[in-house]
Amino acid sequence: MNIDLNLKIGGAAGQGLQTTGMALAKTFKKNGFHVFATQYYLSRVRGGHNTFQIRISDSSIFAMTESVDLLLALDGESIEQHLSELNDGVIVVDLDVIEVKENSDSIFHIPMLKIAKDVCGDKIYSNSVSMGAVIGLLCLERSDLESVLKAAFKKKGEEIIQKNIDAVRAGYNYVKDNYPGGCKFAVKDPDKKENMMLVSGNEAAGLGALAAGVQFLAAYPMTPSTGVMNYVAANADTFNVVVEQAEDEIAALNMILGASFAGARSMTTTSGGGFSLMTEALGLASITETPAVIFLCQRPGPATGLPTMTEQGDLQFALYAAQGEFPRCILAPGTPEECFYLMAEAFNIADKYQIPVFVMSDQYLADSLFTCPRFDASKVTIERHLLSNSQLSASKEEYKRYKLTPNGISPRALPGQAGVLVIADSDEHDEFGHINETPDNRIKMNDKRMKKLEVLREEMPAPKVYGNPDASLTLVGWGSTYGPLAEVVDILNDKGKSVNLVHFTHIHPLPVEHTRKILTKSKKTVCVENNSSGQFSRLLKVDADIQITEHVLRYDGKPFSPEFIIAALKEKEVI
Amino acid sequence: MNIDLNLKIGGAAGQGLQTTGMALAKTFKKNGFHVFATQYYLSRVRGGHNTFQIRISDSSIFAMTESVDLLLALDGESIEQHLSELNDGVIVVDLDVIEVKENSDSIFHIPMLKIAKDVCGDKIYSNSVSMGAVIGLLCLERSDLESVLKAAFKKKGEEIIQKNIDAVRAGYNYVKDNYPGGCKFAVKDPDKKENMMLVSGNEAAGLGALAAGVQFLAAYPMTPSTGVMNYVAANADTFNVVVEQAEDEIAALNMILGASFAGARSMTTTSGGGFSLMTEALGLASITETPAVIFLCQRPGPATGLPTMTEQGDLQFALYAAQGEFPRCILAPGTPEECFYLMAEAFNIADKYQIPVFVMSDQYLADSLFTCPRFDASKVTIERHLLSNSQLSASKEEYKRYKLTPNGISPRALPGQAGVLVIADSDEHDEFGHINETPDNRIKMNDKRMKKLEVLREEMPAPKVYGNPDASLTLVGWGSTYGPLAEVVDILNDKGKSVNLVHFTHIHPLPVEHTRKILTKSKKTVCVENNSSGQFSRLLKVDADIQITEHVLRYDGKPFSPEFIIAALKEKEVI
Amino acid sequence: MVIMDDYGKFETAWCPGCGNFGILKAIKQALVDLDRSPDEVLIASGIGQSSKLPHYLRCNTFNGLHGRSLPPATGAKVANHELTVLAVTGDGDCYGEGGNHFLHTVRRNPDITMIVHDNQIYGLTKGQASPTSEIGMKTKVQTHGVFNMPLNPLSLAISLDCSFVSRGYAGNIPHLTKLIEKAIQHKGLSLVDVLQPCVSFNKLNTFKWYSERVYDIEEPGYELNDRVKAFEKSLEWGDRIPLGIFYVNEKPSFEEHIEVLESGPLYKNIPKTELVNKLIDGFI
Amino acid sequence: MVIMDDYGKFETAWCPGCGNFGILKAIKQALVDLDRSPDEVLIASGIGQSSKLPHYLRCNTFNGLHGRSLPPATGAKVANHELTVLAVTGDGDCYGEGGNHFLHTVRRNPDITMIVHDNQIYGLTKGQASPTSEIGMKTKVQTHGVFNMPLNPLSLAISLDCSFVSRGYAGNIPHLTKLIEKAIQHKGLSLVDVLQPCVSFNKLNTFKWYSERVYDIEEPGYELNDRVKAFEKSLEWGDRIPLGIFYVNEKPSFEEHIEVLESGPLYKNIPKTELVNKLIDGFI
Ligand SMILES: Cc1ncc(C[n+]2csc(CCOP(=O)(O)OP(=O)(O)O)c2C)c(N)n1
Ligand SMILES: Cc1ncc(C[n+]2csc(CCOP(=O)(O)OP(=O)(O)O)c2C)c(N)n1
Ligand code: SF4
Ligand code: SF4
Ligand SMILES: [Mg+2]
Ligand SMILES: [Mg+2]
Repeated sequence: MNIDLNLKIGGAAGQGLQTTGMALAKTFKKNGFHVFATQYYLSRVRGGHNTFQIRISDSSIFAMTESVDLLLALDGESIEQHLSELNDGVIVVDLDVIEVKENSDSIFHIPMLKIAKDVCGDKIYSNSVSMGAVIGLLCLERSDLESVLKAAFKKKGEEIIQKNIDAVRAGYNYVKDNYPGGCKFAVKDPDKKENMMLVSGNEAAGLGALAAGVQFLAAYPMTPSTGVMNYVAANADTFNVVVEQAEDEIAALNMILGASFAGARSMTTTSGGGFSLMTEALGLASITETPAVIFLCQRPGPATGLPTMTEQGDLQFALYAAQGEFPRCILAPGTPEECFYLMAEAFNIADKYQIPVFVMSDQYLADSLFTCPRFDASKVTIERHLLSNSQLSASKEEYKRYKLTPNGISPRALPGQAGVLVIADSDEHDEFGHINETPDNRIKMNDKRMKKLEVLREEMPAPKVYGNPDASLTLVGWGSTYGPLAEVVDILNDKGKSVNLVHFTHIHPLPVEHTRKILTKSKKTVCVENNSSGQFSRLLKVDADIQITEHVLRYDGKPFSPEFIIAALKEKEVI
Repeated sequence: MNIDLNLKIGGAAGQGLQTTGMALAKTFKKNGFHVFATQYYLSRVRGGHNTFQIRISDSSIFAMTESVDLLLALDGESIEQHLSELNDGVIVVDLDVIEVKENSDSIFHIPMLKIAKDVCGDKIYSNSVSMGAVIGLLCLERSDLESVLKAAFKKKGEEIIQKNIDAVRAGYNYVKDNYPGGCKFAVKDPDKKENMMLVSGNEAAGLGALAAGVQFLAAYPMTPSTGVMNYVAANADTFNVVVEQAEDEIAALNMILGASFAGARSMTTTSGGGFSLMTEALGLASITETPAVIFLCQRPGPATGLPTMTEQGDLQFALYAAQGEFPRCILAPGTPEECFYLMAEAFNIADKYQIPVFVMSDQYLADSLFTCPRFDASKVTIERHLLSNSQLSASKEEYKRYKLTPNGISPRALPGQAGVLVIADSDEHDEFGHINETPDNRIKMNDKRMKKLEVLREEMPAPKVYGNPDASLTLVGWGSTYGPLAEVVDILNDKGKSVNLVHFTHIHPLPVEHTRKILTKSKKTVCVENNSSGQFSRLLKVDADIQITEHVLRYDGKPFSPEFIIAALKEKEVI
Repeated sequence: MVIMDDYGKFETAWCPGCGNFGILKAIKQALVDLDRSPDEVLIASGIGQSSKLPHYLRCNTFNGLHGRSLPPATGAKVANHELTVLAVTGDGDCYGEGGNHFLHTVRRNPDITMIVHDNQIYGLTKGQASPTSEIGMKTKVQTHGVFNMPLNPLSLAISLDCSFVSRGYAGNIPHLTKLIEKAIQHKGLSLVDVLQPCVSFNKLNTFKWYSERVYDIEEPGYELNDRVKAFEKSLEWGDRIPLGIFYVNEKPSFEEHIEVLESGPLYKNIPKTELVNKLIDGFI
Repeated sequence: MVIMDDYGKFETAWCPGCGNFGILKAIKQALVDLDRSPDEVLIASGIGQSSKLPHYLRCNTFNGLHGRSLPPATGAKVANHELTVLAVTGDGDCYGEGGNHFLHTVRRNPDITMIVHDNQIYGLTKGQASPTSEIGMKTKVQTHGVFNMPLNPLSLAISLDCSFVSRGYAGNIPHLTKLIEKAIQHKGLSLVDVLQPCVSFNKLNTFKWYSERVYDIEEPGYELNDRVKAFEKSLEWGDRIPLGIFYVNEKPSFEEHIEVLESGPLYKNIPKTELVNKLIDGFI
């Protein structure tokens, strides 16, 4: 990694942080950089102190780091809170607008408001001035930024576009003329421009669902899951999807169960609080053996908790939610690519095993923007595992929805298909689906359902090993921690340590054999989780008999950075 | 145990099984016997095949056994289903009414309908005829049964009472005159008549709540928990309790949180499906630190499952329900006495630690009738742990509902008390209760809440050891399995084996030190649970590092009998 | 042609004499009269005595959770709008536990026929008050008698502009059959609230009690689409209880609003996965 | 005497210009006018922009879960009926997620003042349709515009025989203040549905839009206790939108039905544990 530059934009909600940040991120990607961008925001629509942070590099990055090179401060708070993060960097601020208490040599005043008014006749162009200034400080060409803005304002017409471009130039020129450090922050854009995507975890998950042929999505809005619903809704017409906003989460899951029962590939999106309301229907999905995909995007609890922050605090909840014992599946992506492919895989597992399947993400992964190689849609297959009309017509016996089979999977027909009747019941039932309360039947049906879990377990792939398989220290993580952990492995190995990462995406049913094979080799294991109790490490213990040596836990609502993890490893004297 | 006799009444719902069974059970208790009675019923109001089983003994018993001595068959199904359980016993049946396909020497016909009509002029007295017959077969005095019926029909007037007594006599005399076996089933009633109670698990729990001074109960009806709501409602006026049927379970728990916040000792009653709907509010209780007692009466899931059967299938669900990480407490009684005392303890824990506390029972314990020593109400203390007005007035600083303290417990005031303001919030909050989204505050508040769990853990008593502490085989159980397990210990020790039982009532936070001290001594441990996956044994592993040797699991909807357990132990070759 | 036998005969778990039998009969008869074959019909239900009904006739069945008959019915209708979808539910199921779905399903107006077995009591759980229980009714929980204002399903539905609002009576099977037929034929959400005596637990609202009070609303001049009048009529309850159709507002159903469904049932669509690449291009 | 300052001044997380500010002001003013001191007042709320309100004045607060303002308010009122209890909620909170509690709390009729910030949108989650959103409103989820029938809170409340049904407007603070005062003074559940412009997400129902339409219902001859007339009036929505009290039905509140509460607040009772022994005797 030759280039590693961190830009932070700080300001209040409503000040256009997201627009500015997105435009810059896209510009950097166009320049050929690898980009990682992450947002920190409060649970409000206007005001408060938010940030949009963009990291650029010439090699692939999947995490934020903590030291800031360039701080674009849209309010005083930004300087107050982030000055200490500044690592020989610069603070760009319009001192005409913002009163700054701190005295710092790093402050570089740009009269953005004045420039905007002078050049474009309206202060709303200040943001574009600031973008130009940033490009100037990095000594990049203006052209990519200009084409990004052209695309962004296409609908607004030529005049607006021109004014934005003028603003960009003015900001750029102001820097060239006035910044004393010259090209101190120059970053040379990579020669080889890869064909990369710039995509958020939520967008990638939405894309995955569309690629999997989702037909019905019912959900109730809840941060940070709403992005997926929005994304699918925005493309619903093209893809023949029906998106329905349910009156509550209870309705959402029950609705998709009805739709799935009747044959539509169906999913819901929610976060922990909404999932709480879905637990009863989770059991319904399982006892009626109705496929369902639940996109569960975590945020810190309990209850409302920290609605816009991040945490991996709902794993045990998802594992054990709802009364009784029944099969379910949990997948947890760590990158946008994994969001895309696992989302598609979730639908196939749901259809094959006729169980509820979770895709567990979190606010960090959901809202962060990553550059990554183009998703390969041709790798996604759609496997419905439904009986064909001819199979049904050929059969001589009356259709048994819950036929007992060696692997527990009963061939599935749809209501009315080829004249058969399909019966689903939340009570314990016989092979047809009718209520049956006898002990013998109960055991058969329970065993049938649980059998599917064991068959599925065999199919679950091994965790990914990043780095030398025989390293002397193994970091263990699941889901969204992949990025920072992989970077930690690189950093430490570069420093001569011997560290690898075992990254789990297939959480439940845990592929126990694979897991034991890989983890029993490790002399020292550190499980790194974004929660306070080490939920995944508990799962490893109880399901796979793996005793983790040490834990690094973070539960202040923020995601991991490589620095945080390395500091914790040092503190615990494992490195 | 010199006397051990099993009486089973079988028939359809609506045939008066419960009335007959209850009257007989009360009679036996009056006679001085130890009684255990259990019901098996289907999810319907009329019809189906149900049983009411009564076991009597001269020493204390807490379980049903499987062989039947006396079968009172009110329908043909009873004979068909239970003939094989008959151990040299007798079947009492009215062949004028019931067509019996089976040919058995054990059948003893009593024309109960005819006798009822002849003697009392109405067939509705058949049940009383049958009771008299049972007393006759056991060669007991009629007087205790007569006084039970007198009490039961007090409100109906003298004439009805007399007719019932006449019916009893006629049934009794018919047996005396006609039963060829004479006093084959004679049981001598114990000389020493102890001052025992005959009480069900649900009644005992209700009594416990009243003894604890419950002031508000909100719930939504759900089998098998409804009995507790009914019991409290029946005594609400006397005890100044408000009982409200909520529109759903979400409302129920949220309502009691409001009531508890405002100062009333509050509880709810539910079963797994209803609890599913309460999960979100569980987190609310915990983050707002509002005391709440949840009586969770298990039945087999998933979803509607087997609504009238039994299972211990919701332990992990209760342990991990709701998003995020937060303290809660789980108690699980095994006998009516434990129902009574633990219910009261639950309120004190809830008030002291300001957390939600579960009392987990199940259909078996809820609906079974036990004889047991009189509950000692004086042992129940009411500890509210509230600030007094004078403490509040004396304080100079503004009241902080979530004041940070070394043990995590913040002194609690009530809204409006002594002029203070109390603020509760489901968001992460500062010490006053106002929304606070900063990382530092988050860590402090999370640690404060989790600290309470560790303090409470220290207070949780050791599991009870029944039998020789140094036995070579240890049975491990929790909650309602106490009765059958204790009996297994007795039976096996009588046969010269060396077996004990470690019975857990304080489940979470698990008293890890006590647990390890007791269980690491055991050479061989068998965990016996009424579920299919061994949930408690998983908890022992993950929380206390205890590896259980073997499992005996039952998950067909029925409770354990000593015979079932012993057969399983033999099959697994641990005895 | 569909005949009664197609719908089969089953043993039920209901109490002898229960009003549920009349409703079952009326539903079967209506389906036969409308010539719907069992495989075209889906009955969704919740949990309660009433909700066991779909087990007692041959048809596709989704017997879900207590209070949740409407959401799966809606989902199934969206997935395959060629199915005739009925939601069979109880007063506790639909107006108690499931009240929120009632509100919003009426607003959505999917083409579903809702049949509410309104016995003014919780039957299956042995006799607690339901949202429609009469003031004064004593139970083991309502020991002082009910004092909460009973919910009037018809007034409520009219206030939500439900597109078909009606009341039937389990004691008048021919009338109920006709009502259900019309409800099924109506495009949009149709409510059939059925007065249903519970012989085991409701000792107040018996067959006799209802029979003495019910009368047919059909009177000259009664206009089906006058919302205010219908509201006024729906308030009538006491010595006289009107039966029949109270209110009809023909408007597009939920499915008719959804363009995606115009080309045929949703579940039959072939996924347009080839378009995913175009979306991916947008991220480059 | 209570003054405005007693209720404090707080920084809010609301957008500048939001209708919520007017509601906050009216609530404070009403409490001051009625001389209620902050410690006598409990405000329960759910989750939403609106539900943050209790953090912006000094009072006892139970800021619970999304959709669940009413059940804790009811519980608290039962536990201590000397408190003045307000439930502050949003249109999504109260009519969407919490719809079932709305139905049944109205039936129960506890003495609670419900103030619904009805901005016809989900504010906090950035602009999805709410149950009261107008037909045609486009959002990121309702990409073809809303087509579900908007829920009319007043008609709904009247259909449930709510004991006090009213509508206010965040743009007319003096009128709203008076309304809230009357609602607080009313014994029983009082609904104040407040038209509240959301300047960030609702571009349809703006201050201008509302101001051009609202008028005061108070007209000679308008009878507050005529349920059918009130229902008819509640249907008026469009060029003219009536404000004020639509319907009042004085009847005993929930707490007044509960005998146990006659002797004073529930939470103050001393447990009669000595009577437990008598109960135990019954099992001997
Ligand atoms: C979540 C949940 N809560 C409670 C129950 C228990 N329950 C089953 S049926 C029922 C009420 C039934 O009343 P209703 O819907 O009127 O049906 P009926 O039996 O009267 O036909 C209740 C409370 C349940 N099954 N699930
Ligand atoms: C169980 C649950 N589901 C969803 C959410 C997310 N959520 C928070 S506020 C809100 C809607 C707010 O709308 P409204 O009640 O109208 O309040 P407003 O912000 O418009 O004042 C939603 C969906 C949540 N917090 N909890
Ligand atoms: S309990 Fe009532 S509603 Fe249920 S089947 Fe029996 S009579 Fe019918
Ligand atoms: S989003 Fe709308 S409702 Fe919320 S504070 Fe802003 S303007 Fe008000
Ligand atoms: Mg009912
Ligand atoms: Mg709103």
